[in-house]
Amino acid sequence: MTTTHQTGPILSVRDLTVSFGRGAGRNIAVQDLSYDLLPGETLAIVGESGSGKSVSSMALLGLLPPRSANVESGTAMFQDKDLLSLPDAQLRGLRGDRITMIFQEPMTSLTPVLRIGRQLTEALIEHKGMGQADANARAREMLALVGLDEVDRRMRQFPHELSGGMRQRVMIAMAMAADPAILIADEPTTALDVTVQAQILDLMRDLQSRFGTSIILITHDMGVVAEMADRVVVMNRGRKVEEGPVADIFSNPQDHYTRKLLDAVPRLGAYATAAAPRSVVDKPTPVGKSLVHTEGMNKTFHEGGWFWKKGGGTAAMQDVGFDLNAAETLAIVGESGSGKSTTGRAVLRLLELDSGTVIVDGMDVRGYGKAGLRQARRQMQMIFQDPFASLNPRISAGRLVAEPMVIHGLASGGELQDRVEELFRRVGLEADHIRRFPHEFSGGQRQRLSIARALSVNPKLIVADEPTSALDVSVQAQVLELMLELQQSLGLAYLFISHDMAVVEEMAHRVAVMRRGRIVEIGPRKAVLNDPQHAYTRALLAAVPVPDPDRTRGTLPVIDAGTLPMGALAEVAPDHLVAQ
Amino acid sequence: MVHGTTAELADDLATNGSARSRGFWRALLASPSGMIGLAIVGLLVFSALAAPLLAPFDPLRMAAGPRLDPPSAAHWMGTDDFGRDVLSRIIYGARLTLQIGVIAVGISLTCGLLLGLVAGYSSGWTERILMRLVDVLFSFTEIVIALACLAIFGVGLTNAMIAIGIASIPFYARVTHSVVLVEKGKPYFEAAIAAGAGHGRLIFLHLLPNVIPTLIVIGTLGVSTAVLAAAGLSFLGLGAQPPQPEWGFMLSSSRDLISRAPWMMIFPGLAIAITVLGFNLLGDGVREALDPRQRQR
Amino acid sequence: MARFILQRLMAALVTIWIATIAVTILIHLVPGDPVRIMYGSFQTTPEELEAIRVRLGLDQPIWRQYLMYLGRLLHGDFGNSIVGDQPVIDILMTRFPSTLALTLSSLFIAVVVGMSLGFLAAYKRGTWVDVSAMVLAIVGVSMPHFWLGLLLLFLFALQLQWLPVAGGDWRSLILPALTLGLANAAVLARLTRSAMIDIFDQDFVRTAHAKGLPKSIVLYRHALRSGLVPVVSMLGLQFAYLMGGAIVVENVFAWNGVGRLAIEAVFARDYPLIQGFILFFAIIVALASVVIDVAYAFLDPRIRYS
Amino acid sequence: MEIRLLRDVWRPPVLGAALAGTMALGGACATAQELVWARYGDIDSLDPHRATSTLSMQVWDQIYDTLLAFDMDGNPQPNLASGNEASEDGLVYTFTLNEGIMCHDGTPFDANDVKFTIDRAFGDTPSLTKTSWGPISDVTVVDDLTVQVTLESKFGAFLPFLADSFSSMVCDTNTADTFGSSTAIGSGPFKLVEWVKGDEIVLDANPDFKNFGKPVENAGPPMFDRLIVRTVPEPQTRLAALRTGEVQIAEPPFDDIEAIKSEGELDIVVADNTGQNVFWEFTISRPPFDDIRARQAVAYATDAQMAIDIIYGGLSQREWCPIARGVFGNDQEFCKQFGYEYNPEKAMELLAEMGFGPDNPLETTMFVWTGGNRHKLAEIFQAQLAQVGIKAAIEIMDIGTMNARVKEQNESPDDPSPGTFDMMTWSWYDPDILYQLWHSPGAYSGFQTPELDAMLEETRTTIEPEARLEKVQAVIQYLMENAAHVGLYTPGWEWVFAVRPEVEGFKIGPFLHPIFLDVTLEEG
Repeated sequence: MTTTHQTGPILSVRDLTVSFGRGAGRNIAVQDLSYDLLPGETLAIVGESGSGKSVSSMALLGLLPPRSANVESGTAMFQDKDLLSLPDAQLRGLRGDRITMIFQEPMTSLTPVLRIGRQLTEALIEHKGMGQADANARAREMLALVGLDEVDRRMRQFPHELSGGMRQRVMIAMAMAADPAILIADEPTTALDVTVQAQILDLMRDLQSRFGTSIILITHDMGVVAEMADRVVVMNRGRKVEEGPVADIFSNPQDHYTRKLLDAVPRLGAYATAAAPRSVVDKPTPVGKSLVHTEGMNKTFHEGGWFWKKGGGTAAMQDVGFDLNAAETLAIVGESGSGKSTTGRAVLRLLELDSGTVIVDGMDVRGYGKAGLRQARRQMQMIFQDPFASLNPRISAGRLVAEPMVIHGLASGGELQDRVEELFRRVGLEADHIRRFPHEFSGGQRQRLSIARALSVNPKLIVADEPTSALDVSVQAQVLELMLELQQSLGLAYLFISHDMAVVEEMAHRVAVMRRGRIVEIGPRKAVLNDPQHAYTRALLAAVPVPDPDRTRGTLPVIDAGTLPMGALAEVAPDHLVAQ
Repeated sequence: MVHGTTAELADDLATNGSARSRGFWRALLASPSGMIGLAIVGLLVFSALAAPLLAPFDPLRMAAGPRLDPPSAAHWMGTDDFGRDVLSRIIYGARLTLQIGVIAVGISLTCGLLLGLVAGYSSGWTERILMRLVDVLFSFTEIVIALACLAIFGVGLTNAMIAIGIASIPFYARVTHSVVLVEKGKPYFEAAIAAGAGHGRLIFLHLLPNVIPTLIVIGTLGVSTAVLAAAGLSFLGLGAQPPQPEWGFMLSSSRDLISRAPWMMIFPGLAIAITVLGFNLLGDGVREALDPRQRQR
Repeated sequence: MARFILQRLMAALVTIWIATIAVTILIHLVPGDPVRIMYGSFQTTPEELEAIRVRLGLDQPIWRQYLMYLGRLLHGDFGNSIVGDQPVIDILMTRFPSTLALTLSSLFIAVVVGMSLGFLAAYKRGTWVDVSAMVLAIVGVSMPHFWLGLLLLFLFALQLQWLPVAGGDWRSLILPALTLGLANAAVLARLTRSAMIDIFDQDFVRTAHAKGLPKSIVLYRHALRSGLVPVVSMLGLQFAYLMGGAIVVENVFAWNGVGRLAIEAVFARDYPLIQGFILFFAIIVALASVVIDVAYAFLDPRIRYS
Repeated sequence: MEIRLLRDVWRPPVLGAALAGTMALGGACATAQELVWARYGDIDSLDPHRATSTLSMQVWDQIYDTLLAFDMDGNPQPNLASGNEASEDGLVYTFTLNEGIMCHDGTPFDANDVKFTIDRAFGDTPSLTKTSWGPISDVTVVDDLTVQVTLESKFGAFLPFLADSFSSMVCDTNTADTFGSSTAIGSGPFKLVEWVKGDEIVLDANPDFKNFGKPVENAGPPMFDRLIVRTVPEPQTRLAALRTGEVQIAEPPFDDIEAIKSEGELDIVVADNTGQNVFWEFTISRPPFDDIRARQAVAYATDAQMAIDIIYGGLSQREWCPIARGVFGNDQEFCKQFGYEYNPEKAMELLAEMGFGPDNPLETTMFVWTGGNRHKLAEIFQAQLAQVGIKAAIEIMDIGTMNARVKEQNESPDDPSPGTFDMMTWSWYDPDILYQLWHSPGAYSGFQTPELDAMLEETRTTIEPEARLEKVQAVIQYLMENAAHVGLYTPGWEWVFAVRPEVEGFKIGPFLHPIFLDVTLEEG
């Protein structure tokens, strides 16, 4: 939607430098950042964590913590006023009226103790001098506009009564109600499921065209950029490394960091044609015989009552079953609450099933006694989503990696030492990191640690629960690479749990799609991703933002949650099963 | 007083695992509260150990000076109604105070830790019943439980220490329990299970090290509570018995004489207040040192 | 909401129930024969002791004793005091109003002083206001009730001769209430501060700022309201501690409440009275916490609407 | 029969109270016809059979009356009973009651009330002082004004007891179960209006009252309208209230008595002849005090005179006898010859004989009961004993507790811990106390021997004074030579009353019976 480019910029930032702390502890978060925002355009500020992308825009609105952060230099001209030097009172006048903001965390960004209506109207009353009645009218209008039903009820509700997506819609309604000149959206969809994200992005695009608002979109997700942005500012370590129209940035990036970033971004469809994940070693171990067989797995979580368990509870898994062969990767995809993590834990018997069968390497996992189970755990290890939290902060890296071997009495003394060092090298860490503690490693290194830890007992199966979703894309790429390499050279089987279709496409031999505790579609990656049979799978795929500005995604298929087939699986093609 | 802040303490400390002994002392000494606290506690310990050298008189010796003699060169803090030297009594009192702190906290810490660990680790009915019980006892407040205990095994300083120790078990149990829950909820715990770790390893290698810091903090703060409580009981006549130079007891015997000999009331009270302050500050200091998040608070 | 209140009430009942068990056991934990200990003041002959034993059912197995005790409780019979042989409940009831007056007025002081201090400190966080407020608070926390009491006495009553202490009129309440109130204000200040600091770090406060609302509105409408929730939830416990503190303070100021009664009872080894007191204390605290939980529920919609 | 132990609960003094008065100017000396008497503690019960404390007793004195009454020398005289005669065998006493005595509820006071009272004292919830009534076997109402009491055996202390408040005559209309807690009907000089527990007892003058035997001039009803007995635990508060006139009579804090005397504004009335006696007694059932030398060592090591001088500043008297001054048989000179003068060397010798020395001190525990600054006295004794090498821990407890503990100690000879000794306090109007204490089984199952039992029997059965005196003094000598009952002092200070000038004629009869009949209040 490239609109009126003739008129001058509505906001022009020059030489913005922001730092945190003072004296020795002072570190620069944003350095000499300059950019223009044209009327009606969407400018994406892209970067990985710590690139200073959020800080720069917070600084514009004077929302940085006053005592710790300081704007050292720069100007930000908006309607002939320099936001950075504007007295507080005047800046406040613009905030929430001419320039508004929406944040990443819809769950926590609304005041829990105030009704939605109140929160929607207070800014209008404050800035537009509206009466409560007019403000309410406007608020209802906006709620309807952002696609919420039962508007009057919503007005009376409290945030906790709304879902994440709904709250983000409320946030947007709040931001747009004043018909602002600029909307700053800070990672507006990062916390949302992919389908919801797609809806929100559509909504933003739609509102922008209605109101002609200029949007500053802060994100790390190249897909989102490609879909939304007119122009892009790429930031790295506080500096702007490149700026340009979205097309140019994607087609021929100048800066090598931009290039690196783009290369690292997993693109859905990149491996659409390949039958198996790409080989990263000379002789990949071929997919072997069945290693894991599960069927009829059921699990219901009960909410703990004040003294007794409450009745009812939520079904996390219903009649889930699948097979996984040696040296094979089965990806389980789904949105939050789909039960994919539960499934992974059930296989490792980290939680007790209500019913169902889990066979690993020919042994019934649910049949094990305590001792037997621990023995069995040699066969199957796990890699967790949060690489920091999953490493005991009080145990040194070396001992962490050694622990499984110690537990299973595989090695001791000098031999143990050697094994650990070898493992460190194996996952691409220096052996002299052994004595360090987890907090002394970077995110990526930590995940390598957990991998080394998992590998230490030469397991046959590794359950990887969103192993890279907490990492920046560039790091993610390296970790995925490592996992592929390990699988192919060691013949590991991965149960790969993820919400990211692109990553799944890169890693998986076979894919299972879960929704509300059930597998709705399962089959060879190619079949499921390229020729999805279940409506939900299709919606999921359609929602994935494509990091390619030329390939704009078609309108979202409307899925009616009620009518989706959620029954038993039936084969539609050779080992491609779909819920009926 | 650390009461009521159980939960707060629990996550403040538990959420921050990254406390290592290296840098801990540096951090402790860096925080003003930590340093002052350390200084006061150090002074207390010193005067307890060196009492015979420091005290100008035998704390029990009557007629060491004239009765009810106001502070003077000879008796810096005056004398009491038996002509005993108040300063000497206060210096020796430090011994009792320290004893109280150590014994009382020792009891409540060990029992509380055990209860909390057991309850937290062995979720299910054991946990529910244990914690329900602990909560109830907790709501009785220390003093009432202590009173009950003293009603059972009779008055006296030793009994008072034990009573206080018992009385604050619920608090320690609660803190331990909530920390254990926080730690248990963290992926690394599940990771350890996934790695095949057994109960022993889970409890002693994974949980305990992450629980200890919290307990160090509330233990330090707990000493102040214990000292306060013991002084209170002695003040009520339920604790120390004559001629023990226990500060609270000294306070209570000063009451008939406030108008005639205010120094008998002022100095022991000051001693208690400063000691308690010392341990509170030290506690806060340790807490900050263990939890960087606290520092910018 | 109804469910929530019901839950709290149930919790209160359990507390009280456990208290009844505790006090029944208490008398048996005392080394020696309970009857002898309670009534063995020497004018009583063995026969009389036996008679008492039977009358009190102390010859029965402990569970029977407990049931009998419970039965009597349900008829409002807390047993009779040994000293003067009067109904324990009467004694408690005549003394309780004074204690209630003391605790409530201290609670008021604690809340007003403590919360505003804590809020101010959190708001001015990092400034000298914060520092001095917190220094004040920690000193207050470290100050023994009874010493503070004596000091106030010495100062206001003896030296300045401003305030009375005895005489039962409202002015004699000032010093005790102040003593108890200030001590707990310090605690409350610390709690409030850390609660408010957590709130100020919340996203929704940032949102409110981003909306360009005046600071005052952000503070009172958004931050304070949410901040009160955790603080108020603490008040239940605070009240319990006030009740506990009253035991000491009443003795300092010869305030004629249940706290003094309790100490008298311990000295007199008046076990029925001690039992009665503990139970009574438990009941009061339990009820108080129910009241406060409900108040807290009203502050927090997440509970109110569920 | 725990007799009138000063059952005061432990009480924290509050000086700030001082200004309670200094501020409350308005409250000064309310209506002229109201007299407020402030005391350190409350009564335990209005029922003379349900309590033993002096504080209670002093209130009963006002509500009830007794068949006989003590004169100022402590001898029983006719009172409600105009006369009495005993049968030759001394087993049957016949009392004739005065006419026209009315109970507070308007019913006449007659023989039935006497029978009611005595029967009640022996009923199914007997009087706490049951045994001190003596071996009464029967009470018969001869006619309205004549009642006959039959004893199983001779009882020398019978008549004195009938002059004591524990024999207060309770009207037979006291049938409500509120009796003792909120109602009390007697024939005494004052009627109960209300008792606010822990706070005050309000009494109105009884217009129908006739005084027959109380040692005061006034033969009629009290000369002021209302007597309020208020509980003010803190000495300093009481003093303040006195100064402002809120209160007319109260015990002042003893530290201030000298000052008060010198000011001269308030009169100081000291109760002498209190019948009170504070003494050492020992757990003789097991070491160390099963050995007389240990008991004597303690006796020699205590310098009571020095101690009471420091603590009570001359307001208490050194007491050599096991029974108090003013009680039949008390004779300082006689007692002193068997007494133990302060003599640390002697004490150390005795201890050395027993094998104790500086390196291994004799360890024991001293029981002391709360209040009356006794704990401070104890602290001094503790120090004195320490000097001769006796290491005595102090345990402070309520008197009721102490009674139980002492008995418990005596009755557990196999207890491995060293035996205890205690500072006991008694108040009694007759040497019969010695019988109640030391005749087996004995109040505390303490020291007792067959010969002592025999001697004590005689003190009861011998009625004729000279003869009885011999018997009594024999017992005294025996007890003291065995160092079983070592007198220390007679507390005076606890029964010092400071009285405002507008109050005239306040008297304290023997054995701590305050009498308000002669009291007049000048219009302030």
